Amino acid sequence: MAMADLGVDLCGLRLRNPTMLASGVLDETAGTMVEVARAGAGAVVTKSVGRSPREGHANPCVVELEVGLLNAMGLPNPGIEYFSEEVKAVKREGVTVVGSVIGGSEDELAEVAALMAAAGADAVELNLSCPHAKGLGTEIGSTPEDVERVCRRVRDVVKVPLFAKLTPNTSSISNLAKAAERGGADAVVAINTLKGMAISPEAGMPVLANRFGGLSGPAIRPVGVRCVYEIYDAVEIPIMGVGGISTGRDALEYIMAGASAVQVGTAVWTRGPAVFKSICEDVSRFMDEYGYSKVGDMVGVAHGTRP
Amino acid sequence: MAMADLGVDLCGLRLRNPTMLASGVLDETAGTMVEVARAGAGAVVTKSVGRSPREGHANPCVVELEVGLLNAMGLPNPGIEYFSEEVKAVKREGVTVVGSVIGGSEDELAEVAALMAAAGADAVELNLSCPHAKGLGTEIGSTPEDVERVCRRVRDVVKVPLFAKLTPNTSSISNLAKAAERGGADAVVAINTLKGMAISPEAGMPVLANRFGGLSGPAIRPVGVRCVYEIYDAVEIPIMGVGGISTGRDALEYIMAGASAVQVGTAVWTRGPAVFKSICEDVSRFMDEYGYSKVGDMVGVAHGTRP
Amino acid sequence: MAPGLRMVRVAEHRDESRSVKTMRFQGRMEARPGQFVMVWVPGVDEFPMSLSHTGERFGITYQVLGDGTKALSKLTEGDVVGIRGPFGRGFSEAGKRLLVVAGGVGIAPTAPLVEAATKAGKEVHLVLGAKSAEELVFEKRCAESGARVHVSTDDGSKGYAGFATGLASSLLEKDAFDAVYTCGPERMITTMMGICKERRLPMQASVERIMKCGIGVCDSCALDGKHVCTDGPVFGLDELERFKELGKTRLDRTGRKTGI
Amino acid sequence: MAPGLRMVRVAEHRDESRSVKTMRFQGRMEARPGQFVMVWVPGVDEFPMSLSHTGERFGITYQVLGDGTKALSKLTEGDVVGIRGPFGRGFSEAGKRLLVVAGGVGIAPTAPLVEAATKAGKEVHLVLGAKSAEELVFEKRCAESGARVHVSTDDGSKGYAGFATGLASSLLEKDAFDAVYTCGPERMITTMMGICKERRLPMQASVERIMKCGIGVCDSCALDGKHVCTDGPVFGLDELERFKELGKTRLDRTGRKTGI
Ligand SMILES: Cc1cc2nc3c(=O)[nH]c(=O)nc-3n(C[C@H](O)[C@H](O)[C@H](O)COP(=O)(O)OP(=O)(O)OC[C@H]3O[C@@H](n4cnc5c(N)ncnc54)[C@H](O)[C@@H]3O)c2cc1C
Ligand SMILES: Cc1cc2nc3c(=O)[nH]c(=O)nc-3n(C[C@H](O)[C@H](O)[C@H](O)COP(=O)(O)OP(=O)(O)OC[C@H]3O[C@@H](n4cnc5c(N)ncnc54)[C@H](O)[C@@H]3O)c2cc1C
Ligand SMILES: Cc1cc2nc3c(=O)[nH]c(=O)nc-3n(C[C@H](O)[C@H](O)[C@H](O)COP(=O)(O)O)c2cc1C
Ligand SMILES: Cc1cc2nc3c(=O)[nH]c(=O)nc-3n(C[C@H](O)[C@H](O)[C@H](O)COP(=O)(O)O)c2cc1C
Ligand code: FES
Ligand code: FES
Repeated sequence: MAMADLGVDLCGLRLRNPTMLASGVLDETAGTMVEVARAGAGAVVTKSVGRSPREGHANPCVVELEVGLLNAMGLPNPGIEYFSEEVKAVKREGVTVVGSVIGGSEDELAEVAALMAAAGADAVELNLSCPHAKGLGTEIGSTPEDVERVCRRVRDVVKVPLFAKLTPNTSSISNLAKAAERGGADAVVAINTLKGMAISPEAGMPVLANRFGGLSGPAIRPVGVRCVYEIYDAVEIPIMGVGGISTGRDALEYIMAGASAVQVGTAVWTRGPAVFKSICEDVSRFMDEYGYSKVGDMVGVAHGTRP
Repeated sequence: MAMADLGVDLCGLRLRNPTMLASGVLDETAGTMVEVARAGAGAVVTKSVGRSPREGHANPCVVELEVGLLNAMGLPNPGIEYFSEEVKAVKREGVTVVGSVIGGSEDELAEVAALMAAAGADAVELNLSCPHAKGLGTEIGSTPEDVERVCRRVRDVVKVPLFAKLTPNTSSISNLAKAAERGGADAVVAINTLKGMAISPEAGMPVLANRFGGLSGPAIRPVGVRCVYEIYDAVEIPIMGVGGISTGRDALEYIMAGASAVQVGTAVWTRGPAVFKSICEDVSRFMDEYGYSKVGDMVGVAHGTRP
Repeated sequence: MAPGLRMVRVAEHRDESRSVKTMRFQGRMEARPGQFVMVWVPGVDEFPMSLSHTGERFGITYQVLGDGTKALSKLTEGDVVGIRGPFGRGFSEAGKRLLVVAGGVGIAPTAPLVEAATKAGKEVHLVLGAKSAEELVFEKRCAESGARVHVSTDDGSKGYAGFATGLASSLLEKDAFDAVYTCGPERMITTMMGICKERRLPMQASVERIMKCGIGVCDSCALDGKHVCTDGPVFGLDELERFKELGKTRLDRTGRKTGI
Repeated sequence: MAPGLRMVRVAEHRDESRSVKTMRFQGRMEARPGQFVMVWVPGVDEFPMSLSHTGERFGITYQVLGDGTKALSKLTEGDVVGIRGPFGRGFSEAGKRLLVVAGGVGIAPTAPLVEAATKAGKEVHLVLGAKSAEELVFEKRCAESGARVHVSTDDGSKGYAGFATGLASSLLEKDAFDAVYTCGPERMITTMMGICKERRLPMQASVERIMKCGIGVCDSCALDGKHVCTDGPVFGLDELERFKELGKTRLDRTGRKTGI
């Protein structure tokens, strides 16, 4: 009976396992984030938070599909001032927290990121990739130039590890990743949701109040795995894989494509917060069976570059 | 008992219903194309054919997923000279045929397109969007400049309607569509597959021999519908919607997003060629219930611009 | 991962009182009493509504309040709305003598409970509270199901004059009950919690919070780490007591706690 | 839409003859005789193989030919291969007295047929043809199942000297059969078609074409508008006769018809 070590070192952060709660799913309040960490997540990424409170888009803001979820929450958040207290409350419980931030300009992002770090976040994740909020997310992260400039600006003011979360709605996500690396990001996170839409023929209109939304869940896993694989060939910094992970095998696909850790969002809907524990158990069993002793030994092996 | 008219006029082609067989699925031989037309497709688009024969990628070239199909056929085709006979054989059976063509340069594409038209194809579809064949597909259709130049070049030599099939692996498919319109295309087809990958953790490598493949089926429908919706706002020429259609409701999503006709590929795997008839019956029933007499009356209504 | 949205036609739309209406739909929906659906009025809004009728011609009973319910109130037979659900955990019946306390439109989720419990042979007493006699909803329906209905009105225009909690309290005084079920304004719930705790009576209450997703991903309905949409909307007394926010604060649409 | 690829470990790997091997896998696969799987040797190739063993420890029996089967032949117990399937329509048994004609590795899909038919109480005669005595596969297995096994070898080293079709013909001459089943080289199939047509005997044959997808989308296995992967690989006499290409041409990997 071997015993695989699930621990992961990520830019100096020590995670007890490679799973993290993805930004935007059950992470707007401290109480919930603590519950999810207790259920097994190695770390939690907060809801993306900006300078001022935002209500987000009107309802309907989710469409449940057989292949995943389409959402247009519209980045609702209480603003960084209020949210700092939530971050502190989560930290008090000993949970590793990555603070996700949004902003309409690099200065705004830098300001929010600094406050997020000051509140005690163990790392800051820049959401450069939300596909459905005007002036935020993708709109400031769609070109390599933008990504590099924003990362550099935030890097200046933030000492904790800096993650750049990238959009797959591009012709080359590896160019975005290279830009993030040049800008000083310590790691990249891929992928955010794919821009999508669902229409109700009976109503003759898009279902989401915002019309456009972001597709997540099993549908996007092949795209996410491909993105991580491409990025792994393009940069030296670590990658966090996200998109459609709900089982250990899914997580392993990302890890072997090149991800040092994974994030899980939509599967919390289908499998509940217990999904983290279940993924870890699957991964651990696989490692025992296939003779891997550390998660790090599996990272990127699908490139034929087994270390 | 109303009786909806499923007939569609598309760039001068009269289709008995708005469904077409998508390129690359059961359309490499005349016999099969005729069978699919008999099963109910309003038209068939041929396998993408180039100047010289191609074997395509080695096996494995498909991965069956719960959410769709990942393929890297690699554009196998017998070459336009040989294939012209297949086109003629299909035409002899009275089937409406759209000839899909590929090429490594605009001159090659023009040459193949001209031969395709000469063989009797009712229209020519330019595959500017295959995500997994070196030097072909996306590689000559990823920027608006490329798309416009290629369309213009082919337009010069082809009299029959010219369709440009676009890639969703871009930050703005509507810019590609506008370029196709400027280049003289009579219609655009959206979408081709999303670039994806599947990894076998047990084998520690990508499953496809080509590593990368194209994702199709239900997984990509929200992306396809979104693309058609965006394109409808950007161009005046008709749109053919494709991606994850397997029911009448799916087809209606595309039509209401702005598609004048739809193409069906992967659903032929899950539902067989009978899928065309079933989609038409669903659409017809819907039209009767919701008071639409012509397919054209539904095109684009999700934009709130009910004609 | 079931495809969630179901488009259904309105089968019947009826006034229950001046501001409360019942809308029934074509088709079936099986659900436990206390479960809810998200109702989409195309082009307007989507919001949570308890099922006041389950099974064939399922339905909701709602108070006309703001833009969403106003738009809903204009729909007529044959119009189409979108439904997601049923969601959440419903009431779970325990014991033989039940006291159900419903305030205002809180009768929507409790009426099916009353019907299910009487059908299961339980003795059910219902305290039906409203502002005034004209606002009483489902009095006849619940009486016909075999429940003992005790009416209370704030203005005394019918039955007991005062709050439903007052009438409930005096019933609990007189008679022994095995469990208490309640739905209504949050103050009513917290009052009933005090009464039931004192008497060591099991109690369940249906709670409301802002709902966006309805399926446990957005955190907008969070209540001290639990979620009204998936863990609730019905909670037992133990859980209710652990909620520090109950009766005090709720999240607004940005996720900030605001006073109730 | 079932997830297709299943990674399984080799449970046993055995030589059947100089160039034919049987590989059994850990786990189960239910399938009808005549169905096939796509076998992925990671890093090498994926190709179609009939199931020579179904149920627990399912397996394949294959001839070592080119790169793919050579790589397969090197694998040992515990190694992992990928399996998709089972695919296609298998044989359907009809009648009471069956004649099965297997040439070479054509015994792979027909051995489970022989076993199933004898188990169902049918009288089964098997003509087992090979180049020479050492190349005979599953003779004992089929005999043990209760079938009458008639051996033919091209070089006359065992049994009837000549082609299996010759032996089959003389058996049909002597005895009455209800149906004929065959798998082997395409010339063998066309010869048996002639014989069965003359005798107005129902017949089914398993056919081979280049397979890429295995699931009916790529058209590479097309045979006059039908598909070997989904409509076959087993076809009845009527269908076989409609195939103008049978015995004459097949598609190469580019989709061009080439002589057989
Ligand atoms: C689980 C649950 C079950 C409910 N069942 C019923 C019922 O059976 N009958 C009934 O009349 N009402 C019910 N409600 C309340 C109902 O959802 C609101 O009254 C309705 O959303 C008001 O919408 P509006 O657009 O008309 O008013 P608005 O002007 O938008 O809002 C009026 C008030 O309704 C509440 N509200 C608005 N939107 C939401 C939302 N998305 N989620 C939660 N609350 C909201 C807020 O408190 C708000 O102040 C229920 C709520 C929940 C959470
Ligand atoms: C439905 C079906 C069932 C089969 N069952 C068996 C079986 O039980 N046992 C057995 O030994 N063989 C079987 N075959 C044949 C087997 O697939 C080939 O022998 C094998 O693919 C050879 O691969 P290779 O890489 O070793 O040789 P290669 O050098 O690649 O090819 C040798 C020959 O095998 C055939 N072949 C190669 N690749 C394919 C392919 N993808 N699809 C179809 N034929 C191919 C071609 O005729 C080729 O000329 C079956 C074929 C089909 C279509
Ligand atoms: C309801 C919902 C809300 C989300 N909100 C955010 C967000 O605020 N910031 C962000 O960076 N990503 C957000 N995402 C994207 C996820 O973090 C993740 O990148 C994506 O959903 C893919 O992962 P999954 O398939 O595991 O959900 C959200 C996703 C969902 C489903
Ligand atoms: C096996 C397979 C082969 C394909 N080959 C081609 C091709 O040769 N040319 C092309 O333009 N598109 C090709 N496609 C893409 C389809 O035409 C279509 O755009 C895509 O699959 C989305 O539609 P679907 O979800 O209905 O399959 C292929 C798709 C599949 C699944
Ligand atoms: S409404 Fe989204 S978590 Fe409850
Ligand atoms: S192998 Fe692809 S259609 Fe048969």
